[in-house]
Amino acid sequence: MKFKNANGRPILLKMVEAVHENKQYLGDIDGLIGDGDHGMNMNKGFVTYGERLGDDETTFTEGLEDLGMVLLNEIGGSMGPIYGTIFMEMADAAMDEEDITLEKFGEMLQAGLDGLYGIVDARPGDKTIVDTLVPALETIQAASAEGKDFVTALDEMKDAAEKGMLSTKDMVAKYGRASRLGERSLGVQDAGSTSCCIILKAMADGMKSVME
Amino acid sequence: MKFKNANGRPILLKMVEAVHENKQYLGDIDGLIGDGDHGMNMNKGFVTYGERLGDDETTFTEGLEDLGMVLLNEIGGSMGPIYGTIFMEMADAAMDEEDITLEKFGEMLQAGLDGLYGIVDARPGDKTIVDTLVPALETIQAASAEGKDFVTALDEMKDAAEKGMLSTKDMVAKYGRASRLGERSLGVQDAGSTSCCIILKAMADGMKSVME
Amino acid sequence: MQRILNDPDNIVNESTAGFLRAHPDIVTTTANPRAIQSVFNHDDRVGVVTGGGSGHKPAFVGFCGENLCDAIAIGEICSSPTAQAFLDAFKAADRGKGVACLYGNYSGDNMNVKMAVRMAKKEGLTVKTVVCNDDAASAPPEEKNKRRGIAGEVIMYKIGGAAAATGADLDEVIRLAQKAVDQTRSIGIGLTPCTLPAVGHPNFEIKPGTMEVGVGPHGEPGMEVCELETAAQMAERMVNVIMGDDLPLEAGDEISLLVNGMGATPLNELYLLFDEAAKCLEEKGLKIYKSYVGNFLTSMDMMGASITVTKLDDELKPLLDMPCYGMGLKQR
Amino acid sequence: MQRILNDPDNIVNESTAGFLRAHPDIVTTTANPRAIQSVFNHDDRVGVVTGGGSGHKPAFVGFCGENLCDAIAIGEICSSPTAQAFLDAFKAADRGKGVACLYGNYSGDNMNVKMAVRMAKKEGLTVKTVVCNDDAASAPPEEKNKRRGIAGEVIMYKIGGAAAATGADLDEVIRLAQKAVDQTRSIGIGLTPCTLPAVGHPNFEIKPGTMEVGVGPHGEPGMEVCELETAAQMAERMVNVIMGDDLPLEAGDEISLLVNGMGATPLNELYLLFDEAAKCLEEKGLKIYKSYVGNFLTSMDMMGASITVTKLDDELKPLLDMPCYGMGLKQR
Ligand SMILES: Nc1ncnc2c1ncn2[C@@H]1O[C@H](COP(=O)(O)OP(=O)(O)O)[C@@H](O)[C@H]1O
Ligand SMILES: Nc1ncnc2c1ncn2[C@@H]1O[C@H](COP(=O)(O)OP(=O)(O)O)[C@@H](O)[C@H]1O
Ligand SMILES: [Mg+2]
Ligand SMILES: [Mg+2]
Ligand SMILES: [Mg+2]
Ligand SMILES: [Mg+2]
Repeated sequence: MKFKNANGRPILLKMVEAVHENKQYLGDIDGLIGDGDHGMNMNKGFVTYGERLGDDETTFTEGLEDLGMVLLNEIGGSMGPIYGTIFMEMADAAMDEEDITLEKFGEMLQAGLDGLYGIVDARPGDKTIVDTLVPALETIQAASAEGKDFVTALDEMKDAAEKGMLSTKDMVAKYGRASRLGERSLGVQDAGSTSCCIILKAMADGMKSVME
Repeated sequence: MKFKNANGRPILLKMVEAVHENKQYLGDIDGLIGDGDHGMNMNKGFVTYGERLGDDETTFTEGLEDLGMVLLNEIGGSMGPIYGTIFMEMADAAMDEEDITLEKFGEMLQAGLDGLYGIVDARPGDKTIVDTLVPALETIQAASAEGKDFVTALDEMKDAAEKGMLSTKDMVAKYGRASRLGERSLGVQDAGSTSCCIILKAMADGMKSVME
Repeated sequence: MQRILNDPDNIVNESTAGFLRAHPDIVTTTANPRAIQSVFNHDDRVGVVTGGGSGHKPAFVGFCGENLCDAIAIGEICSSPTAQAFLDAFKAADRGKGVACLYGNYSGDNMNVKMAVRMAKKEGLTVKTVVCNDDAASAPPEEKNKRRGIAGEVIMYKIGGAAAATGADLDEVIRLAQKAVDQTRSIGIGLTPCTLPAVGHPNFEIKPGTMEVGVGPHGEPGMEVCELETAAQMAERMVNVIMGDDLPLEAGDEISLLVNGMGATPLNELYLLFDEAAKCLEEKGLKIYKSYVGNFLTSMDMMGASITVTKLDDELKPLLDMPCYGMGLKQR
Repeated sequence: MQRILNDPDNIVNESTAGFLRAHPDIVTTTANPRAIQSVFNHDDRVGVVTGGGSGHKPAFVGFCGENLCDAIAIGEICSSPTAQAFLDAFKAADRGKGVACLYGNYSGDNMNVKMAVRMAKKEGLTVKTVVCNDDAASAPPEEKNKRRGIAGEVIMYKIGGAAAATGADLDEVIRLAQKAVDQTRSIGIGLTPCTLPAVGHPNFEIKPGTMEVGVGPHGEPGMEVCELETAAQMAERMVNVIMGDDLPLEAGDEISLLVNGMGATPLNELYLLFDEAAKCLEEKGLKIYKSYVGNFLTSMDMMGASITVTKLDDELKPLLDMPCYGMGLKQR
């Protein structure tokens, strides 16, 4: 199983939609232990990308590259470079591919995580995006190694991302605003890990919709 | 009846004591519709005068002149020039007198009020010092015209000052901080009229103690 | 009260000490601890003096400096300086050419200045005064003598100080400072009250969700209390009061626009208000020749801002343009 | 929330517009609305750039000016500028002699600057960076790379801008700005939280009656929360942290002392704190060569203050003394 890189548009649109629909929710979660702007920040970047895309077609990798550039150049803060880097590195890892296979997708996620690790100090357990991204990546890699089919792997990734996201509830924030609260950040889910889960799930659903 | 101008010390000391004892009270009253500093302002001036006087003797008029100068030169604000002017004008009106008679005291108070009117726009009914000073002055002048004795006149003045002070409860403040409150200043006694009453009563008691 | 204090009754002495220590290149002491003077000695100039209660920093000590005021009388928090402090400031500023005392219209200051001028006269010193009454919100034009002086005082000091720097004589300095006042209108909007350190709780009330149009720097009552508006609406409202006052302002007129923060309003918001006010004024055809934005005459921790419009002409423009150097106003 | 606003999400655009309109003698636009540049074109100098989130005015735009920074990247409220904004600021500042990017140590700024430097390199532009980490309260000396940049950034801009003005090359400007950072220690005390306009309620909590020692400009956690102290005690506590850090400060050393207000603390109180801190430092034999008191790097309506001590020498002193002209720092 695989999908055509050329069929990127529905995947990117799903991601834009998902962020847009969850703007309020992400803001509310960030409000509990952060400053409440995560939904606004993410929405601004994703919607801007969606508007720029307009009615155009795009490959999946071009789309990730463009989305990453928009985030990097328009939303600033930490989210711009963090998601910008993840998406741009994912794109780089498969830019010339005609088809995206499960194995390739695993490489893309790995590149995204490597890029992220290049710019942030956060690691698993620090209550950030990393806690969603790492289990998602590991699940894809394991499924790929075990020869599972792409759709099954994506469904498993969605579950893993969700578990990862939920696991941040039991963590103490070490980076970002929430780190101010120390132990008091326990019990609340991390906003960045939530947006990351929402984005990965939308990406998976988009990929499934063009799977061949 | 009269008293020797040379016997000023006990009179001035009574005034200093009275203000000092009522520091808190004056502050509290000012706090209701003003900024709560009237006790502090007045106490600072009067106590400074008391310290400067030390163990020295003073005539009543010299004492008033010196007290007025201290207020004018040390406490600033409105109280410095207002009480400074009242006391200095009172002193001027009897500076060369050996004895202070009831008539003379009436002239002194009139001079004090005239001086005050030269620097403030407030008139009776505006919820200020004027509302204590005017009835006190009128009572002394009436007693003098009617040939009453000095001590009786002073007792009547004390009552008149108190009535004047209490009458400010039913007035709406037009000057000073309390004017901000408009109608809401109704029901509360004016701080300046209160200090004026306390000072006039102490002055009267002091004068009675040296009356011949 | 979350503030940086030792003894609230000693705050004026302590902060004056800090001010003198921080700016020895601009200010120095006089014999009176409640009067300071600038270090710039220009022997051939009229002396310029101001003064007022403390708690309005940079006013008034921040306007002591080169081509600004030569000496400042310092009062207690929100309380006029003593007559003696004014007198000592006059003496420090006097270079034998007389002194222009430029101050704001508050009853305490009026009384103390009046007494100080009388005392100065006895000592052979000529002092003339200009009373700033730029606050268009504090009384109708017919009762201009009741109007408070607010941030327009900064323009008065700037013009008066510059006039003295040109070598003008006392009458000319007074004429020009008075002209600056006559050509200036201000209005403020208060958003929160302020807290006097010695009192410890807010001095008066401004209900959240409301704003007080025309509030004075000590919480003196304004024109009206209304619901909190957007910056654009506030600007329009303030510009309308100024344009509706008795100072003729017509399309093509050149003005200066000063936006003053009351102390605790973030600078971002002052720039935002400045932008809105400037747009309103330009829509009416006025030309903004010079702009000032910042905290000039504050009320401790009060939130809110005022705008000040001065109608300029060929006489005032070079005076406004003249370089100056005080802690509260530096211009080159 | 009692503030002067239109659309809270548009405050940065609006207040930047006001800033540009108010100070055409100092700053002007670039092609990117989130980067501004100074009007002073010195073709033979290294370009100096900074940038950061908004809500800290005068920082960062106020330090754009003559002998200060040449261009500034502007972020959203309390959020780093984009890499693109930094890149466009680099381009505006570059005169063919390279660009020194002097900024504060926050993770967002680090990431965006890093990306911008990479992008600049691709376009053939040389950019070197200095990261200010003066906040001694934000991590122990062994973990200096974790320390925040706070008001010491002002000293870094001053020295970096002055170094560029002497005609020094990029490496020399970087060396001197880095030296300024290395010789500088700061610590702040927070008394109240601040409110982000788009959020509408305080961002974090500081209980009345307590103070947070070492709080960051966005409410980052400090060293400890303790009971509110007198100004003298606060000053002593802050001086002790600075003197106890790894920068050797000995009797006879010359220093600059900067007291920075966090936004809503009355200026009176900053001078009072300055006086207390100066006394503490002088008791330890240090000589205060230069003083700065005011609001330089604020956190909107936060109350509190920080002190910044820089150890000077014959290389830094003339650079600190050099005249400069920006909205947030004017010196002659
Ligand atoms: N230094 C960091 N490293 C990794 N993730 C971070 C870091 N700082 C913040 N995050 C992530 O960003 C999320 C908050 O993003 P957002 O609210 O958009 O930005 P901000 O914290 O500037 O308001 C946090 O929930 C966390 O997952
Ligand atoms: N303009 C004025 N004319 C007459 N009396 C005044 C005026 N202003 C204030 N007062 C009097 O002063 C009193 C308040 O004095 P005080 O509290 O010492 O000064 P402040 O009002 O400056 O705090 C008022 O109660 C009133 O009687
Ligand atoms: Mg944020
Ligand atoms: Mg956030
Ligand atoms: Mg008072
Ligand atoms: Mg009072």
